[in-house]
Amino acid sequence: MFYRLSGIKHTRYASSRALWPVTADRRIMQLLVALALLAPFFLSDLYLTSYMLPWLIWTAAALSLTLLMGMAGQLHFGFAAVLAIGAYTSIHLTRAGVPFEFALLGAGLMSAFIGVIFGAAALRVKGLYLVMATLAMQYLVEWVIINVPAISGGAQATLSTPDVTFLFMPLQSDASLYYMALLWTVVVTLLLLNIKRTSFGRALVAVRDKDFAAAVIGVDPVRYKLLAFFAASFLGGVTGAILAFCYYQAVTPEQFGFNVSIQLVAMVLVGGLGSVIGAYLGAGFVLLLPIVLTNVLAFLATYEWIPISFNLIAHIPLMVYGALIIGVLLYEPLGLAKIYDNLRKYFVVWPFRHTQS
Amino acid sequence: MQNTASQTAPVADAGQPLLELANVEVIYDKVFLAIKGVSLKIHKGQMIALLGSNGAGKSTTLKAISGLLAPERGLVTRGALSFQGQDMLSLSPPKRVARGLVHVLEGRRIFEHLSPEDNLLAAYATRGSRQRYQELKEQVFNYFPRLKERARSKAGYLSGGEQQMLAIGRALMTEPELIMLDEPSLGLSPLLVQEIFQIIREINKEQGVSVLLVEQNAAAALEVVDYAYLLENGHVVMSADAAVMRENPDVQEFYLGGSGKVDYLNVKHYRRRKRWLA
Amino acid sequence: MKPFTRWLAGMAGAAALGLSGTAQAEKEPIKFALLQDFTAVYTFVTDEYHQGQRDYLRLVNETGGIEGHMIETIVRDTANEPQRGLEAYNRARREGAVLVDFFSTPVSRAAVNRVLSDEVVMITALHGRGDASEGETFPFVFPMMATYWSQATVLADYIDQHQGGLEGKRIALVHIDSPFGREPIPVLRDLAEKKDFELRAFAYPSPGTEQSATWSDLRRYRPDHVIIWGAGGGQQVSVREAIRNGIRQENILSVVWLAETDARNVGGNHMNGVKRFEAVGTGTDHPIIQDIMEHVIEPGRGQGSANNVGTTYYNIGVATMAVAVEAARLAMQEFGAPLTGEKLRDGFRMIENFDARGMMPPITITADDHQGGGYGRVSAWNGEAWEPLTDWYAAHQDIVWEEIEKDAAGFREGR
Amino acid sequence: MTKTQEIVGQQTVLECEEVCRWFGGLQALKGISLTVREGEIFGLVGPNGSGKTTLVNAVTGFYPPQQGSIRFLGEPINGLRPHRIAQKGIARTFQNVALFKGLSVLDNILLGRHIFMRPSSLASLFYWWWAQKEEVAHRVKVEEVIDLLQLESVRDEPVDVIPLGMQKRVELARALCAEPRFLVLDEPMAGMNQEEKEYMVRFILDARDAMGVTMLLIEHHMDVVTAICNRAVVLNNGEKIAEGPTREAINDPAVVAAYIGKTQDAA
Amino acid sequence: MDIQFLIELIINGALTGLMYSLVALGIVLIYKSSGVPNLAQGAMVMIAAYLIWMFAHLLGIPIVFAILLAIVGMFLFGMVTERLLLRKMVGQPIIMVVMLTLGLESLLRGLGPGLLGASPKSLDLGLDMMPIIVGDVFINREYLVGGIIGGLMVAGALLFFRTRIGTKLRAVSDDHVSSWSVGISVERAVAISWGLAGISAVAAGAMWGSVQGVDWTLTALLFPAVAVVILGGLDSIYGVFVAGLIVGILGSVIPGYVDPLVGGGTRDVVTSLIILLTIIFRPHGIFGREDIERV
Repeated sequence: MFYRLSGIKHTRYASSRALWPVTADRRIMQLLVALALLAPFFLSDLYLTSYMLPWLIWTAAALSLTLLMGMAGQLHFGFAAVLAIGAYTSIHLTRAGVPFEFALLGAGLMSAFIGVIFGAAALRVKGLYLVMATLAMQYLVEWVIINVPAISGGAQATLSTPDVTFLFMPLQSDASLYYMALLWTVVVTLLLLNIKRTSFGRALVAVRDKDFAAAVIGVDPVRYKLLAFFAASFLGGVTGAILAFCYYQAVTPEQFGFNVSIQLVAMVLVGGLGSVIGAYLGAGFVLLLPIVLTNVLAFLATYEWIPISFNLIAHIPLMVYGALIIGVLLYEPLGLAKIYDNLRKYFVVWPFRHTQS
Repeated sequence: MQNTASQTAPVADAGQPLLELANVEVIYDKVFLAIKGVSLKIHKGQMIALLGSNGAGKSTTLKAISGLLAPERGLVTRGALSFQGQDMLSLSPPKRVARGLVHVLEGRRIFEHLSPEDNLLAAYATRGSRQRYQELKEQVFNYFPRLKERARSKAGYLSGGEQQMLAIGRALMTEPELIMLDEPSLGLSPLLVQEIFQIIREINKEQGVSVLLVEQNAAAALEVVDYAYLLENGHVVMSADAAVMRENPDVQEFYLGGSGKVDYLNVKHYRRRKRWLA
Repeated sequence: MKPFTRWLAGMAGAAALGLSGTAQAEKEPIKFALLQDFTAVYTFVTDEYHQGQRDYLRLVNETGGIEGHMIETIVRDTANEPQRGLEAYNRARREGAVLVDFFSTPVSRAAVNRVLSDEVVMITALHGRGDASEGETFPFVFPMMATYWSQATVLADYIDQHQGGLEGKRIALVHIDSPFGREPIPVLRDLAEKKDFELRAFAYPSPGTEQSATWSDLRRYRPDHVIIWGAGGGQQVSVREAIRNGIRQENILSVVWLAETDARNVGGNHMNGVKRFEAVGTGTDHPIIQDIMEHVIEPGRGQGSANNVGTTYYNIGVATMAVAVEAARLAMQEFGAPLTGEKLRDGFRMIENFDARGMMPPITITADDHQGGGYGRVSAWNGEAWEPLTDWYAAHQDIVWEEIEKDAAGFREGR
Repeated sequence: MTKTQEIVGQQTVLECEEVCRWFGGLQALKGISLTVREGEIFGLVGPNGSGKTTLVNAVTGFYPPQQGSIRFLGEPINGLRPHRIAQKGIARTFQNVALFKGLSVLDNILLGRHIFMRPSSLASLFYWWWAQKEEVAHRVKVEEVIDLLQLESVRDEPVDVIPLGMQKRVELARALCAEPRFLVLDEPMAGMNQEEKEYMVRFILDARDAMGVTMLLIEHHMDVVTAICNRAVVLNNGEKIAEGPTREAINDPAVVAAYIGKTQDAA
Repeated sequence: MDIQFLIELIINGALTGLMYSLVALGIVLIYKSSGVPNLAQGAMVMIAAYLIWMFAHLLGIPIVFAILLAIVGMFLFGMVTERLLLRKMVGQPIIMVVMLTLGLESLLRGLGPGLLGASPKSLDLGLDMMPIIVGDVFINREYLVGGIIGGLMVAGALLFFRTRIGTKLRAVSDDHVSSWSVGISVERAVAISWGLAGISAVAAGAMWGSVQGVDWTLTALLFPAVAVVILGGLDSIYGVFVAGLIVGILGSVIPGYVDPLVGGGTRDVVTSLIILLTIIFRPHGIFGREDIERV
């Protein structure tokens, strides 16, 4: 097969820590990047704008949350609020005439600063209690947005995104929006992959696994918990801005509701907690599965192949979605990423059955 | 002290053993082979030690017997386990307890938020009579008077030694035929270890309860037990009467610390190989 | 790698084909996309509303379609989620839908920019942006029935005309705490100034299933009239609480979202006398409903339970499609097939005094006015049905249009 | 013995004075004073619940003493948060191995270098221009420690699958990588058999010799304590009941009664 | 200040709060025995209400028997859920378990409205709608009945945990493996607590279904119930009672005075703040146990 481990040896410390030490993995990555770059040329606008684009942006959001939940171990059930802060900040900034590039930065910073307030709860509690605390904060942020017309945009509570350019590229055509989202997602992906192999990421993991043990080697747990919230919220804020400008093009509070927070958590978990590839798989699963199911069922219903009421048909995706989340968690608690990994290992040792690690 | 074991030791090898493990193999997580064909026997009234270094598979063996592998994704994949002549592998842990087989877990694991008294009540059979419960409770308090003093405080606030006593007392509430103790000495001072081992020995003699003791502290264990198995790497590498075991030069060197005559300051980085691995 | 890519592309293509394939009729069908919320916030209405739409379209198809063109529906659940709505919209647009009805305020709002640039007609009857009545700014969006502002003015005017005048009165607006709930406030404020009455708004948190604190406060305000402004489960709670707190039924007036179900849920005869704004006539006594009964329900081709026929939301659904079909018919007559979004828009703008054979107020849609006049009437629950108390009429459209212009200007600025 | 005595200098590394600590109404430390001198291995023994770990936790900042003072190299450190104390040069291991389960052995040990590194998420973003050099530089030091403690064979293993004895060694390696002046070992030999104990002693002595670390050792294995500790303090019930050169302290009658028990030979 | 207004707010708030306790009780029962925070409890309340509606209105069974049937049904449902889903999650991180219950919530939200109809149904328990009037204070009769039932359920649960089986349940809540090792059938104990949670869901479903109608919005009761649970302590049944009162009263009194000032519905803001402040200042709640942790 195309995987070959033999012949890969490291004579320098740097190369032993490369992102994709296995040649085949590197090839696959190159292929995927190429496909992503060429997507606007072979994908119809439906698949580009309704599938690829939201998938990429939600992946970036899931990756931001992965940094927090997976690496730093801080649970966050209010991440949609972080996205919302970024989205609203960027829109208000661009409307005030700030260039889009700086508006993105501003969105990230605003989210980061408010996100750190979320993190304050993490200094007191963890686990389930943190879930509840962030959930409550999500509600508060939502309430403020809805109840302050200056933020939400008056009686209609809708704000359209102004036309902007990014590095002299006007963000109007489907392709330009797509490339913007792709660029951001790639940046976030690289950041996460690298964080995993540098001291910052190790410190996060240390605080996650045993904060007292982290302290005795000089890692300040308080600082790193807050840094995790800061960094993740920054990424989340920029992602929120990208979501607003590249996808929705008009923001309303409902786009960042509690259910979106849950969906983001589901992406991270179903994909595989802490896994970068898992964020991609999880985002695809959570975002696209209900859509695909709805379409398949509607297609079947068109021909009246399923003799049940439309009410029931409409509810089936909800059931299947719930059942699949349960299924993934029960079957493979480490998520889709683990399933992928098993598959990969199978090919790595093919034609033999057992793996070494 | 030195002689108590050999005096009470010989329970005849004849007759059906109380507990018998034949070639038991345990795999964790479907990949990690923890014990590789362990066989051992315990007769009624015997007190037996299972010795070995860390990761040798002692705790796994106990868990295989009591059925507590499942929470750690462990599975008995081969071998047989019979208790009083009956197959145990198909039974759930509570059913095994009902048959008279109880396991005192490593690290004590008492119900921290319950009082010691409720700890005892919780372990008592659901359908048992009120009177029998009182009797058993008194018996436990007899062995461990310290528990009686603190019967109503929160068990989590007991000291390590008291918690160990409570864990053993709690096990006694199930009216066991065989009690399995996983590292009762862990983290306890030498004085307490001696005290607890003495009480275990008393229980063994007075109640006729068989005891299977898993210990790191081989020296202390070999003083009280009748017979011992030595586990290494998931295999039984040696089994003998405690006295025989104590005299074995390899055991002395590797597990008893050469009668305390090691010159730690001049320990070397390599050692000669053990005979049983040769 | 190559065969794999080709396989992948093939699979994707096949999936796309499979999902988009629809039956071919002899004459090219007209496609309406009903991409609605069947599972989340709007479940209280979608079922019946959607049933009415489908039954009416079936009736049209059974009786020859529009100039021989059948109407095909593209139906999806959006669960009130914008991203699912947008996907469904993009797909429907690709399949050639000329009209889309999300029946969900968040999704419609998220889609406004797109339908404007894609030139697809979006109908937003009784939901979405009220300022979309301004046809110049929103050429492809058609509220086509009274906006919430118009509803508020009609209700206030009813009090003014039939319940002893507004002057000096205390009017309480009890509303759900959301943009929708707050929508009537500016219009009522203007009216309060003009008509010299006192207005106080009471908000309760969504979804409005528990409102007791709000009503304890309200009772002490001693209002002469209470206007309740919510939707779904919160409405019947509001009615119950109002009655419990001693507000007489005839002094309770509601936004359009109060229906037979709510009367049932309030129970007994408690709701008798409660009034509501009505945009479309209720019951089966309308010729158009009779036709549906005859051609669709009796042959067993109805979409859902026959019991729903003639309910408030069913009839609203029928009315929306009646207007849409009328617009399509006009467009086809004027411009001929194939129907495009642009032609359909112009068709809508040709609608003049259309009243769905008496079931709804005669509406006239022009290039400027996509609301159709803002007509409605007030009806009261009599224990069994909604009984109209007035004729179709519109009130204080000047104030309404002020609001429409203001918000439409806001939209042009990006709000 | 001669060899160790040479190493002990006269400088005081750690000085505790009348350290008190209450938990609720319970006084866990009742005014403990002790002094650890440079280069020595200082034994801290006593029965369970006698306050050994509490004292160590006071020194390392987890439960700052409510009364009394703790000075490290002459500088007061009570009240400092644990990571600050760590940055000052005190490292420790834990009774129950406290490794980071999500990381490999190598990453665990690399974390020991944390106080010398400049972690930043921006550095991660620009890994190739920024972080890589740092990683490689510290890797060199880490490999030295790996060599010293003979951990090459498990370097890339996930830390939770290696045997406990190895885990304890990894923990020691992690502590040593911080190049501490003072190292607290909390029961490094708990749950070990004779063979593993001997290995551990060897590594402790090697580490002391190679890196010149002063150590505080909590241990129940009296044979080890008497063999390698220069001096010892015995705690019971939060009080100091004996102090002095190890053998003397342990053979103190009060100690025998409270802790060692009559039947066991202390040596 | 109008003192009667305050009294009315307090009384109706307290009763509402006790009705929240009905939902919260299920969460506590399950958490206590298995450490699972069941975020699907709101959905279970919804399913219970749908069941009662189905029996009473679809099949025409008298309401009392309909409720009894629903109790049997939900008890079984709880046991089966535990058996099929949660039992396999033993030992997984809490976040996985939380997600699982959220998946279950989604499943149930599809199941109930999908099979029985999404539009709101009315559930008539035969309670008089008109309030009890004392002076100028109006007391909501439905809330009064619901509050009393809430109080009774909590009292019943408290008594249950003093029995021998209750002691075993408490033991299970402490340590599963250890309970196993001394012969307590953890599975049965956890299954029983799920069954009991099912029963409390029926009580909640009946009361709330009667108040607000039966549809998916019943799942939204989870939010105030979570506030009750957090404030009272996740494993304290007594806490359910006291925190129910507090959440109810604060959620009524504060909005009663603040809403007119800010022009918005602040009740859920109060609820959020209760959750947040509890977690920051007393994470284990008023009565929850502080875990004994040692470094």
